[in-house]
Amino acid sequence: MADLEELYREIILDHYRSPRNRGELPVPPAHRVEGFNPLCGDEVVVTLIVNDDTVSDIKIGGTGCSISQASASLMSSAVKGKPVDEVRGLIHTFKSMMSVHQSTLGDADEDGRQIEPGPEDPELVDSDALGELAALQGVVKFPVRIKCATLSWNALSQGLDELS
Amino acid sequence: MADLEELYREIILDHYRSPRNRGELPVPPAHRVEGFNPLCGDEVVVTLIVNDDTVSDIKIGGTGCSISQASASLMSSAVKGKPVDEVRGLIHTFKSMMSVHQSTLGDADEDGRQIEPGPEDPELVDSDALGELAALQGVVKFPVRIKCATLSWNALSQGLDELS
Amino acid sequence: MDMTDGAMTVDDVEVASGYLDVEKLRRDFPILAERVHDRRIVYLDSAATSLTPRPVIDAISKYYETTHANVHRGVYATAEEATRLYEEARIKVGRFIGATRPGEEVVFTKNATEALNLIASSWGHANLKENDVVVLTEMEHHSNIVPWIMLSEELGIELRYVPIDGSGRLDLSNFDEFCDGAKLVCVSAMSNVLGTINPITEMSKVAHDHGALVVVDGAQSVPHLPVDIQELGADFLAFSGHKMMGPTGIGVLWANATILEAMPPFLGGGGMILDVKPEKFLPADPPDRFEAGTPPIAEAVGLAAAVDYLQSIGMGQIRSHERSLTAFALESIGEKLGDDCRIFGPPAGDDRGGVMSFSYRDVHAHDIAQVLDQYGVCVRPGHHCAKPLMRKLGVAATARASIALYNSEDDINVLIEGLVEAGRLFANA
Amino acid sequence: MDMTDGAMTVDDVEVASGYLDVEKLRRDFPILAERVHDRRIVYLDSAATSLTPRPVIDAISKYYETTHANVHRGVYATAEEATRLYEEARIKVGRFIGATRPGEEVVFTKNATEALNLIASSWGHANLKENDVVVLTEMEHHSNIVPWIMLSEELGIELRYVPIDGSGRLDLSNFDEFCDGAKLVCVSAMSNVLGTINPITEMSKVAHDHGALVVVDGAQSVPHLPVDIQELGADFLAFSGHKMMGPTGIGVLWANATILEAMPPFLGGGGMILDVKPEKFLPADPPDRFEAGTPPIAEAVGLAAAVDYLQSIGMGQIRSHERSLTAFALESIGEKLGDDCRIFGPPAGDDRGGVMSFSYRDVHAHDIAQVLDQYGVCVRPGHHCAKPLMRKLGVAATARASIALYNSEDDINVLIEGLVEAGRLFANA
Ligand SMILES: Cc1ncc(COP(=O)(O)O)c(C=O)c1O
Ligand SMILES: Cc1ncc(COP(=O)(O)O)c(C=O)c1O
Repeated sequence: MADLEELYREIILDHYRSPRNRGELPVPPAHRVEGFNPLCGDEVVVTLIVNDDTVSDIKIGGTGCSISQASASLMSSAVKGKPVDEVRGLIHTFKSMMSVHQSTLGDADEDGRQIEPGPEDPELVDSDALGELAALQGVVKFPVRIKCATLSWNALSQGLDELS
Repeated sequence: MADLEELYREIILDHYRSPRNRGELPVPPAHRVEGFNPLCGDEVVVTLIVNDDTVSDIKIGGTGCSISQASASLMSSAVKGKPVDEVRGLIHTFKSMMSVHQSTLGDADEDGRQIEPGPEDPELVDSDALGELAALQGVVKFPVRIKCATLSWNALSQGLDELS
Repeated sequence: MDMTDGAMTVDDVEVASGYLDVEKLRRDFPILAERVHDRRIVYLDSAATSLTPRPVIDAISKYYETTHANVHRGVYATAEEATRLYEEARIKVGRFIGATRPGEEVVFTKNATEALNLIASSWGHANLKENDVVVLTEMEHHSNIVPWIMLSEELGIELRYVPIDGSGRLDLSNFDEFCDGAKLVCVSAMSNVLGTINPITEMSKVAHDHGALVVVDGAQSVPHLPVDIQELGADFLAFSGHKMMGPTGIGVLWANATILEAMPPFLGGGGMILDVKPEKFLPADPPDRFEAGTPPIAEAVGLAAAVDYLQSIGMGQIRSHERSLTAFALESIGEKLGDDCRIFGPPAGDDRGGVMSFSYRDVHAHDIAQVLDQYGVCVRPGHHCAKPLMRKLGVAATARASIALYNSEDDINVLIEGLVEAGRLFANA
Repeated sequence: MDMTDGAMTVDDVEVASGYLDVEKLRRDFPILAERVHDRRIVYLDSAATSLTPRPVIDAISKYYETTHANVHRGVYATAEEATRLYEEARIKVGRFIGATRPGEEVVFTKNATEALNLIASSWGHANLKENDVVVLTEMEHHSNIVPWIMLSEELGIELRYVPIDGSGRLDLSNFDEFCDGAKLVCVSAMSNVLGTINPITEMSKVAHDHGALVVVDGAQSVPHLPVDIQELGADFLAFSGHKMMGPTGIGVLWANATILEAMPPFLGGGGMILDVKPEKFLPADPPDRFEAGTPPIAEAVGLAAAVDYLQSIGMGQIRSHERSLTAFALESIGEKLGDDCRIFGPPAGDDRGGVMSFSYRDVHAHDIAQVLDQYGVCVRPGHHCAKPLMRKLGVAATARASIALYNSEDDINVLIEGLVEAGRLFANA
């Protein structure tokens, strides 16, 4: 069960059991985005406040599997209080990590759809920048679960786009 | 080419080259029926006059392959001047001949559709009653051509139904 | 077991014989010799698609190797043979479900979903108008819901959903009222989530009394139960090849010949016409009328081989095996996992098929399936294309284990082993 | 031939190399080892369906033997692998025709006919209203006519047919006027009767100038010519697996992503939704939106293998081979049979593919095909699903010989031998 332990690292289970920044911020002043995984019915609700180009607050609602919940919780911790530019960089780095290994076709994202070419060499994904998020690296070995991991990130990305 | 010679017997080629009762009878007094083979575009036009329960006159129009043309010509010769009852019997005998051998499933007609059970034993088809028509027996070895052979017969059968 | 006892009824044989010889049957399925994560495959996802036995795979290969040609219009030898095989498949499939005029009543589609859409589009447009009522049930698959929603958006028809009760059965206490003024009743013969086998024969009677026609979604029943459309009294039956050990890419619509004859075309194109002029066309008779374009020829050949395979075992025997194994599974899970595992649907019995959806503690279905995969166990997490039913059950997703003739008690034991591990891993989660 | 001459252009190579190594290629097609009427099979019916090479047959078998599972929702190993294979096939097929976003733009259907119906039904309903104009051509296949007639009967749109000239080419002299006020132009890239290769690139430009979108029926072109949708400038392209050495039961619709994104669903059911409530549903994004129900999974795997096979030979090489063989056939028939044989369509050349329809004396096409069958020669008699074209040509049916990469000059010689015998048999007929 080595693979399984790599997927369900302790830090992931911890975030699943005790999600950080759980709940919804009042709208307004917060901005609200919903994410949706049609395959399994997972839903995520991201509410966030951007002040002075900084993600000053964020909360996560919705339901889902351990991977989608832990990823959302980890995300919220990673981006809270960070400048929007840095958050966008993090989103890119995270999504690159989620797409580097999995496709034999090289340039398809979690849906097998094509994406903008990311770093071709896994080494180029700066894991240092990811911090705790690197714990989600095990997910790329489980292609079906990549959608779970990226669900909240796509919602966040959409939210930032809508706000800018 | 033995099979081919069985299919294209001299009598068939003769009726194809010199079709009997060719043309259309004026309507009225004649009754007119069209037959249609959607697979190859063959068309037959049967015009007939029934007097005193007898097919007193019949003519054949339309275009088609040697088998459909020869079968129509042979049919016209066989039924002209015959009582309707006898003609119906001939239609049944002819169609039985066309369906006995060909289907592994035993009770499907030329479309693979089910039909009323006919004589199960080929011997029961009375070839004597068929006369010259027996020349068409070779057709059953060529299932696709059975539709060509039965085209005019189906039209005649429909015509008799409409008249009665 | 005394097979010489001439007094045994079919029911006796089923109960007495109990299980099929699974060890022997498993050898017919090449995929079961594969290993995943260094374990044997425990395939419990037959409700999604069944595994494919050797004779079906071989029939498809042999077709391409010796016969392949387009059907219906060829005069040459292989084209004649391809046509014969294709039409023979139609008749075989029709007889399998008790059709009396299989050559006219069986339409090959691409899957069960297309068959249901064909009914909604062709029959629906010709027979339904604003405010007409179509009755569905709360346990329908999206494929027997969405076509009707699309039609209701277009025509303004009313959809009524027969509710389910606490046991996962249809609540038919006022089915009569549901049918009042209804033109059509659409119901699954067996639920792909709850395993419930619905009383189609009784429902058809009521529906017909109200002048409504009956559409039966047989996607789950045809592969697992003896199905006889005469007995069901249905007007339409839809099912899929890939769930009954046949190939993907083929489905079946059976409909009563008189009804089919009166229906307008569905898709237009080659093969479904009598004549075409620039501004109008003349449709062919059924079933050709509903088969536009080159049909799934190799798939029909494979499906015929699947029917032969199922019949060589016997649908009664298959049902008996699966009923026994379902009873074993429900009992074992209850014994070993207790209240931690909530299984949806009715208890084992005559109206319960081998589809078992469950939740386990509050481990998410996705995580259950992931852990089980490590044990070689194939179950499906999700909404199983039945979101209205999920909402009714109050869950976002379930894990679903579904059995077929190649499953044994061993498989259920491995399933339970895996569930225990999932529980351990997510303890206190 | 001097392959070291670095200055050769692609055209030189094609012309210089001329034929493919047919003897070698024929070994890839098991059916060609069969014998009928004690003769080898001379397969000249590839326009109806192509023969299937070993790698495609094996890919399908292997899929069922090692991987088969339903796609999209499974977490376990084989389901992941099946999903990967299915999506990989989509991307491979898309790249084969030059799609830039294959993962979004390629929809798998059951055949080319369904792809064309999908456009008519989904795009048509959303974009066409009474008196809108759809332009077709006189050489279209029923599959690119009947869906539009059905739509015209429903919506009251006007259909205009671009005529053909005496050589069997489109008469485009006033194509500009035809496009005036048109919303859509639907044209076959290559005629399945005349072999005419139409100037799609030029036609697309004119159509677009008039604000019309362009639907290309690629059923005959994609299997036999290098096709690049960027170059064609088309908005939609439809084709079939079984005509390009792939399996039956699968077709392809390619459409520009922006256009596809704006189109409403076609069939409803599992797999094409984001959410379903009893009274309404939310469709998924393309391509899922247009793939209701379990898709043709094994068929997609087989089609990917077919694309690999074609690409391993090279579409340019294939076209070159077929062009040479077509030229040989037209010349030989002319030489040996003279005016007795009337061949429809343009002379050999850049705008002529390997489909040859002919009439021979006044021997009926059915009889020609029957006699040829005795020589092992497979040709197709009939209207070839193009009745409006037949009427224009003034014939009820033609016999059609159509070639592919496995055909050689020998095959044409046997064809001619058979025709001479038919002439003898029906002398004075
Ligand atoms: C030009 C053309 N269009 C469309 C079709 C329809 O293809 P299918 O029958 O595979 O749907 C064909 C083949 O029959 C064709 O030749
Ligand atoms: C009850 C039921 N109906 C319909 C379907 C649809 O079948 P298919 O996906 O083969 O069209 C399924 C299977 O997914 C099912 O379980």
